[in-house]
Parts: sequence; C-alpha cells; structure tokens
Amino acid sequence: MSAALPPAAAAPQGNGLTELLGGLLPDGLPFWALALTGAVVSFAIIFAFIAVLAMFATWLERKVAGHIQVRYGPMRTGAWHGWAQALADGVKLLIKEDLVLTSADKPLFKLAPMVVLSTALAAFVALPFGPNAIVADLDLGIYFIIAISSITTFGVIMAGWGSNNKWSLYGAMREAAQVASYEIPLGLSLMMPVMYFGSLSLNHAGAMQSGWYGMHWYVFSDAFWIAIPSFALFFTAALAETKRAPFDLPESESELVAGFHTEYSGIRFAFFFMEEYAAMYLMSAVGTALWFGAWNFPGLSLLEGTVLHAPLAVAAFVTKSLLLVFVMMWVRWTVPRIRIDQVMALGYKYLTPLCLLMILLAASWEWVKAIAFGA
Amino acid sequence: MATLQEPAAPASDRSYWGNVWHAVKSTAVGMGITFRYLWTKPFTTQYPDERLPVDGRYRGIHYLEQDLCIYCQACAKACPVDCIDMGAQRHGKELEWEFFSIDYQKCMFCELCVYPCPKDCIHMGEQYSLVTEDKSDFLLELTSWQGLTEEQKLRIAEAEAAKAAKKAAAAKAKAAKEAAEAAAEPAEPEEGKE
Amino acid sequence: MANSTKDPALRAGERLVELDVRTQDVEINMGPQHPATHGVLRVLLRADGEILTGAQSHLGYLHRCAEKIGEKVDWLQYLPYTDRYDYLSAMNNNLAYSLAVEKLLGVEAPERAQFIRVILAELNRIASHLVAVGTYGMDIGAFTPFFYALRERELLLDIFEKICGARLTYSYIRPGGLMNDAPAGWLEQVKAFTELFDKKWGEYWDLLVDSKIFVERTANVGVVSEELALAWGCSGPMLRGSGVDWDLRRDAPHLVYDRLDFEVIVGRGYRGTVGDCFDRNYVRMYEMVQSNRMIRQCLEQIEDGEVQHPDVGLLLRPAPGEAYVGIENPRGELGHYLVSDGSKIARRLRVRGPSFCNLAVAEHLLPGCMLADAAAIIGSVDIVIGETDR
Amino acid sequence: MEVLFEAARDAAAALQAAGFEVELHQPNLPVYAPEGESKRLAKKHKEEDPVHEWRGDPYLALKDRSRLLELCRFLRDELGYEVLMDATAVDFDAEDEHLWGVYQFLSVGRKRRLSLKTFIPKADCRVDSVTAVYPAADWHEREASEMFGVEYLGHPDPRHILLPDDWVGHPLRKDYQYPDEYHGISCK
Repeated sequence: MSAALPPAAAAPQGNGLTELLGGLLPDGLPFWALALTGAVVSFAIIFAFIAVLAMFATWLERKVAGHIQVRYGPMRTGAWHGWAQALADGVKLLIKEDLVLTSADKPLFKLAPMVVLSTALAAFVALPFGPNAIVADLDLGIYFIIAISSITTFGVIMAGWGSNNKWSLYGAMREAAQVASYEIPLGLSLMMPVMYFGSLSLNHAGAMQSGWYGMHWYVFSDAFWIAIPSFALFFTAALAETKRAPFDLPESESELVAGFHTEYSGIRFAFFFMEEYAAMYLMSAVGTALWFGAWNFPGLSLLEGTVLHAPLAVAAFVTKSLLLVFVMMWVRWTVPRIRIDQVMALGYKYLTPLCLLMILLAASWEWVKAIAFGA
Repeated sequence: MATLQEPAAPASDRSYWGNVWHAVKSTAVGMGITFRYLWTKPFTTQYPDERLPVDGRYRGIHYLEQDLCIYCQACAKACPVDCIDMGAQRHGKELEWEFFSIDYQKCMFCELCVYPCPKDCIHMGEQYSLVTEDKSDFLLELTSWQGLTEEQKLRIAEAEAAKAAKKAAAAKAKAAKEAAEAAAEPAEPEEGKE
Repeated sequence: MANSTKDPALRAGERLVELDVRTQDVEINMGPQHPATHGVLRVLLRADGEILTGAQSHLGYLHRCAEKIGEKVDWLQYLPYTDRYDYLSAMNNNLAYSLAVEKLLGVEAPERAQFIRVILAELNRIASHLVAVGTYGMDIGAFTPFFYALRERELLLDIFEKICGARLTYSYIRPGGLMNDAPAGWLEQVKAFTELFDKKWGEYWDLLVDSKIFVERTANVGVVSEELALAWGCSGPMLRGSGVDWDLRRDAPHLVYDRLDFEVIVGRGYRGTVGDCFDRNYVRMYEMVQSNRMIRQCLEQIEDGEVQHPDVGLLLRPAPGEAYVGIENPRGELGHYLVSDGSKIARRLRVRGPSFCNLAVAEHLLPGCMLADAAAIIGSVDIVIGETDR
Repeated sequence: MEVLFEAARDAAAALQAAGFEVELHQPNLPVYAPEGESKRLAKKHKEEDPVHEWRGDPYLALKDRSRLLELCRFLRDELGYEVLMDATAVDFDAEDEHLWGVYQFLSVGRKRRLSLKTFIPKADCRVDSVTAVYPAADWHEREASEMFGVEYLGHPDPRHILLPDDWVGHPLRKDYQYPDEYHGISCK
C-alpha cells in the first residue's frame, strides 16, 4: 500500500522467544509443552518488567513532580535522590494490613485488582520490544491491545461497586463513561499510522520504520503533517484511556477523595498502582511503535547480525516509551482537571471529528501519492 | 498572556477553533513554565539536615534569666492562656525557686508575657521544634536550678549574719543608750534648761 | 445528560433542582474530612448522578468559642485569639481588632505605625491570596501552581518573621500602634519582594488562570449575581467578583489608604458571566498586583517616628460604649462589634467573619451544578474554617 | 469609618417620619435602654445620673420589636441599605431584663452604615427573623439563637450552627453555667 516501504524491511516472522526456547529445550517435546513453557517464561518476563517499570515510574513521577514544583521529591530512602523510595513503598504495601470492608461485595472487591492488573499484563504480549522480541506477533496487534486494555474498565467498575462507597461508585461510573467514549477517538487516531503502514501488526510497523538509517519514523515521513496532529489526538485519547491527568476523573482526589480505590489498601492498592503505570507504558509504547520509529534509531542497522543488536533495539524502544511516559507526567503536573461533561464534550465534539478529518486527509494523501508517484 | 495591567476587554472566544487554539496554546505555555522549573534548583531545604536560620526576633521557646527574676508573676497574669506557672519561697531578698514552668500544649507564642516583665528577664528563644512522643514533655521547666544555690545560701547566711550583727549592734547600742541615759539621768534638768 | 446550566437567580430557600429525568438521589457527605473543603467543613450533598440537587452546610467542627473567650480575657490578651480566626491573614485580623479597640479608646496610631500597618496588611493580603489562588488550583486539579504560590508566600513569611518573630500568628498590630518598630533592613526586604513579585505574578496567570481547562472549569460556574451577593451579605472578592464596586479601603478610608493610589478590581466576566468562579479568582489575582502597588507607594511615603500611641499601655480600659468596625480583609469585611462597660474585659465581643457570610451563599449555588463544581465553587469562595467557626 | 455612620441621623428622621418609634443615640449623649436598665448601666459607671458618656458609634434604638421586620423592609427598599452586614445579640448583664438585638446595615450605593438596636425581653425571648428581607441574616440568626436563646420567628432553618445539636444552654448569656461534662468529656 505504501510507496515509502523500503524493500528490505519485510516484517520479521515468528517470535524470538519461542525460537530460542525451541532451540534450548530437548527435542521430542510435544508442541503444547513448548507453548506452555513459552507462556510461563513470557509471563515471568512481562511481570518482572512491569514490576520494575512501576517502581521506576513511581520514583520518576515523584521526582518529576518534585522538581517541577521547585522541590526535591523523595530524598531520604536510599543514598542517591531517594532511589529506593519505590522499593520501600512496595515493601510497605506488601506488609500492610489488607482491609476488606465488611459491607463490601467481597468477591468483586477482591477480584477487581486482579482483573485490572491481568488485563494490563495481557496487553503486553502484543508489544514489540525489538525486531523479534515480541511474545505473540499478532496480525491484529493494535486491535488486540486496544481491545484487551479496555477490559481494565470492568475491573475499575468492579472495584467501585464492590467497595460500597459512594465516592468509589462515582469514580467507577466516571471511568465507565470516560473510557467507553475515548475508545472511539483512540481507535480512530490509530488509523492514520495503520493506513500509512498498511498493517495492524506493531512488529510490522516497527520494521517499516527502519529505513533512512533508522530515521524513517512516521513523524518524519512524507506524511509528517498528518502524523504530528494525529499523534496529539492519540496522546490526548491515551491520557484519557489511562486515567491520567487531566483526565484522572475516576480518582480525582480533590473531588472523589481517591475515587474507585478509596477503600483499597496494601497489595490490592499496589495492583491498581501498577496497572496505572503499566497502562501508561503500554500507551506510550504503542505511540512509540507507530509514530516514533519503534526500536529504530540512527546507526542501529549497522549492528545488524551482532549480539548487540537486539539489546540495543530493546533499550531504544524502552527509552523512547519512557520519554513519552515522562511527557504524560509532565502534562499531569501542568494542567488542571477537566469536568466529566467536558471530558465527554472533548471526546465527542473535538477528538472524534478531528480524528475523522485526519483519516480523510491521510486517505487522500495515500491516494494522491498513488496517483502522483504511481506506487 | 499575563499583564500587570488589567486586560482592556473581556476575552471570551468560545468558537470551535478558538477553543482548540486556546487549549493547545495555554497547555504549551504552561508546559513551558513547568519544564523550565524542572531544571532550576529547588526552593525547599531538606529540613532535618539543613535548617533555615531564624531571625533575631523569632518567637520560639522561652528562656528565663532566672537570677534576674523577682517572682512578680506579671508574665503569668499577662498570659492569655494561663500557661505560665511558678512557685518560689522568699528568704528575704533571695528566692528559693521551686519551679517556673510553661505548658507548651497551651502556649501560643504571642509574646505577651515578655512585655510586662519589670526586670526584662523572660525572653522568646530561637528553638522551635518541640517534638515528642509524650504529652507531658510539653510542660517545660525553665529554671536552671531549684532550691537555693551555694551562693544564695552564702548570701542568705551573710544577710542573716549581718542581720544578727545588726541586731546585736542595735541591742548593744540600745544597751549603751540605756546605760548612757541612765548615766545621764541626773543631767536631765540641764536638758530642760535648754 | 440532564440540564446542567446554572440558574443565577436561584432563590434563597430553593434548594432543589428539577431535572429532566429523575433517578434516585444519592446523599453524599462531602467532609468533614475531604480534600476540597479546606478544613473541617461538612457539606451534605444530594446528587442525581453527577448533578447536585441539594446542599446543606454543617459547620462548627472547629468552633473554639472565640466570642466567649473575648468576654473572659482582657482587651490585649484577646489579640492572639484574633490571629486564629483567619489564620492566613492574621495581620489583617489584628488590624481589624486593634482599630475597633482604638475606636473605643478614642486614640489613633501614629503615622509611621499606620504606614507599617498598611504595608503589613497588604503583604498579608498577597500572602492570603496566594494561598487562595494556589489551593483553588488544587481544587481544580492543578498541583503545581500551588507550590509556586507557596514559594512566594514563603518569602512573605520571612518578612513577617523578621518584623515580629512569628510566621503565621503574628499578634503584632495592637491597639495604639505596633508591638515594636520595624528592624533595620526590613523595608528594603519588602521592596525587594515587591519587585520580585511583579515578575513572578505572570507565572500564576499563564500556568493556571489562563489555562484552557481552568477557564472551562470556572467560567460560568457558580454565578453569584449582584443581587444575590448583596442579599447574602457577601463581601470582599466574592462581592467584587459579582461586579459590585465596593472596597472598604477606598470607600471607608482608614489608616493611610486615602493617600495611596490604587484601583478597585471588579469582576467583569473576563471569560464568562460576571460573578462566576473565574471572576472571583480574577479579582484575587489582580488585587495582588494592586496590593503590591500600594506597598511600593507606602515605602516611598513612610517616615521615621513613633509606632505606639503614648497613652496606650498594656492594660486597656476603654470607655463604656460600643463600636462596630469592619475592615477589608482578604476574604471580605471582618467586623468587630465591641461592647465595653469601662472595665478591662469586654462585655461583648462579636466577630463578623467574612468567610462565614460568604459560605452561606455557596450552599445555594451548589444545586444544579455538577459534583466536580462543588469543589470549584467552595474553593472560589475561599473559606478559612477557622473563621467560619471561630 | 465615621463618615459611614454620619447618615444615622437622616435614617432616624426618615424612619420617624414613616411612623417608626426609633430613637437616635449618638456618642456622648444619654444612652437609650429600657426602663431601669439605663439607671443600672449608669450606676455601673458610678454615676447617679443616667445621662453619661457612651462612646463609639451612633445607633438607632427601636422600641417596639414587633415592627422590626417592617423597619428592615423600609430600610432596604426606601433608604437603600441593601446589605445586612451583621446580626447578633448582646447580653449586657445577667441582671438585665432585656437582650439587645443588634443589626449592622450597609448601603453600598450611598456608602452608609447604620447600626440598629432592638430590645428583646429575656422573659419572652422572641423576635421576628429578618431573613425574609435580608437572607444574610440566616446564619447570623442561627448563631445568635443558639448562643443567646433568642427564638427568631419565621426563620427557615432554625438548627444549631456552631454548637452540637444536643448542646444545652446558651453559652453567651451572662448567667450561663458551664456544664460539667459533655458526652463523658470533662469540660472543666
């Protein structure tokens, strides 16, 4: 579909991890054993990644917030700039009393954090960290991520309802309204890169941005004038989807005390916390994969075939995603919070029509290119 | 944009693209400000490690110049919350201090106790953090000694000795006078002459 | 979504709003421990979904019997208690009380004391408005402007600490003058602050007030019409925000305000309707600039001299009589109604707190708004619970 | 401040012309108080003559409290006092037979203040609520009612405001006895 696709950048096939396992495990193992081992190992990797990420991100968030607000943030735990603060908090949350209200709807209350975290984990399987570093290279990767990450909403609603607290219920209902509305602009805003790359696979999109010595990112491509506004639209919708300020209405601490997780404590609260950072990272990673060249950076192609290639590619991808996570934090500590009806108005009156307009423009651009360059 | 002069006309552009433009612009301006501060030195101090110096007039925990105090209770009477309590025995000019305490659960550091003091002996100090796990620790004792010091005892002894000596001298003088009077009795008519 | 437009002409007793579709109401306790109630205020909200249909304030969680204490301690001893009703503007409270007692005493403070009083009152107004604007940002959801505002306030507190030794509860302005004269270098420190503040002020405007989201959250929300504001006895930025051109500093000149050149900021619907939350905040923002201007003029005009009236000592015995004196506090008119019988203790000491009166109208603005607006409206009234409950 | 009170005389004249029994009290002139109480007031200052100095602001004394609401309406509509700044009560002395009801009015348009005093007998501690004219009186009257035991007739919401709902007694009355305890909390 795209004329700009360099011929070398055919989408890599298969999953690096399964290939690796297939090589390591003894021959003659049944297929399901391989698949099961792959699944367990992938889960362990993703869970460890999210746990470390959440810890790092909490620390980062507090430092970013602190320095933006002309203060230091945590400084006392650990030697250097309170680096162990998140670790200490994690331990504290683990050993804290796990309170379940007597009036709570116990099954829902207990299930909610699990649903929330497991959906966030599930979405990570379709995320390409490197050329082959993907758990499941789905043809419909983007579709899968959008679909699975919206199940989080169920968890939040369960938490809000199960807590038997009016503030929590408000948070849950806001989440339901907000996320359901923002699925539309989020999905639509992803259509622009999808049209450009002609694929719903993130791995494919990443491979297609490796041209120009690793700088053929969507935002630098011929369609940059579509890419930049469409990224702004995507980013706004992603903020709403991940309940980040200015769209943090489900928790909005100055109105709803702490929203849907008011009644949670200890490790259950930590699950919600990890989910928030996992979701932030997930959305940033999707943005990176589609707009900012996934794992590509200048010079990476020179290392092709060496041992360094895969780790550097993964590092580049994670760094770029974390930069976007930083931008999310930066936005959070700058702007006030929107009201629920304005969230709806923004979603339906601004983001959705603008996304449709961008889709029209992107489609016309592909058409113009096809006519002009005969691709 | 911000101006110290009031803007001339109310601005309320609520058109569709006006809203979009205002949202994008104001968010960008705000993010510019926050980004600038991300790299400036924080304003805060790391409290327990570094402390800001307090000014000379700072109203912290009191200190008492006990040797000047005359136990007049003026400060206790001036206190709006009755947090000053004191007790002492007088031995002539010397004071045998029992206690001079301020209850910092009540004290509101208003400095009203300082002004009526005739000897200017109670002051507000520079210490401010009174951190404790026990409420009874807030009842601070300001005296540096209780009872009588050796010096005071000495002075009291001296004073008593002086008093005794004076008494003795007076008695002596009286006796002498009486003796003199007795001796001078015959001379009385002479006085009468005068 | 049901009709969520605010009805500015909402009548006093009318606390319920009819919606297109009614579902079962939810009763929510906002407070006494809630992030947006600025202390221990409890507002019992009745809501139909996100839309409030009724509101009722419950006060008294911080009631400390100030008026009863006033009948138990002598005139000067009451001074520290005045610090504690509106603890964010304690200098103004001291000033209000001192002026009332001075009226009964029939004395006037020396000129230098009056200048220093005005400087302190205006500095304190800036400090108070900084907290008001900053915490209002927090109610709306913006944390960062609060820290910037507190940063400048910290410099102000240093100034207060230098002159009186306390950072929050000053007890510095007292009947007859001041506790003591300004120390050396203090006026220069004030001057340095006024110059710095003009530079920093734009940051709050750009970061918070001009932010699109802030405008959307505050414009046309919680509209207090002129009639409503007057009928409910609002004062201060709440009254001026509604477009009423009334400022006791200009209209009832006391101290040396008549020698200063300043403007009274009045809400004019800069981003929406006159009297909305944005206008109240707008008034506070520009009042800070005007206060800064007044301080600079005072610094130019101040001369050396005495700071305490020679006849006023520590034990006051005002003549029998009664006086009501109200001055323009950062939050509105702080009135003291004093009744003296000639003894050293007041017969009656009535405090008319501006927050108390301004809050009364807030309760009537809430029905018809959204739940999130409750935080915005209560924040825009800028209450200090120490004063509503006294 | 004095400027604002200067208009008290005009207001008194206008009210008297409208048929209200009001008396203007100005500083350093005889104080108006109900029969007997003014004498005792004077005695307090060791003067036999009820004519004694009474400093501070001028005020209007309304003799007949039943016409309070009517007077307020007249003040607001005819004399332009749009704002009720403060409404409170005063118990000058435990032996007095009357409480004072004190109202502070403000005219924003004409830059005037007015202080109005009415007398509420302690034996029949009732007075009309002025909330119908000035909604601002709502909370002030609730406070005065719980602190002094004044019953404001026609008040829309006569609950306690600062004190707990089950508080006994009226703390600002001069004859108030402190309770020993409140719900098991010692008040001593």
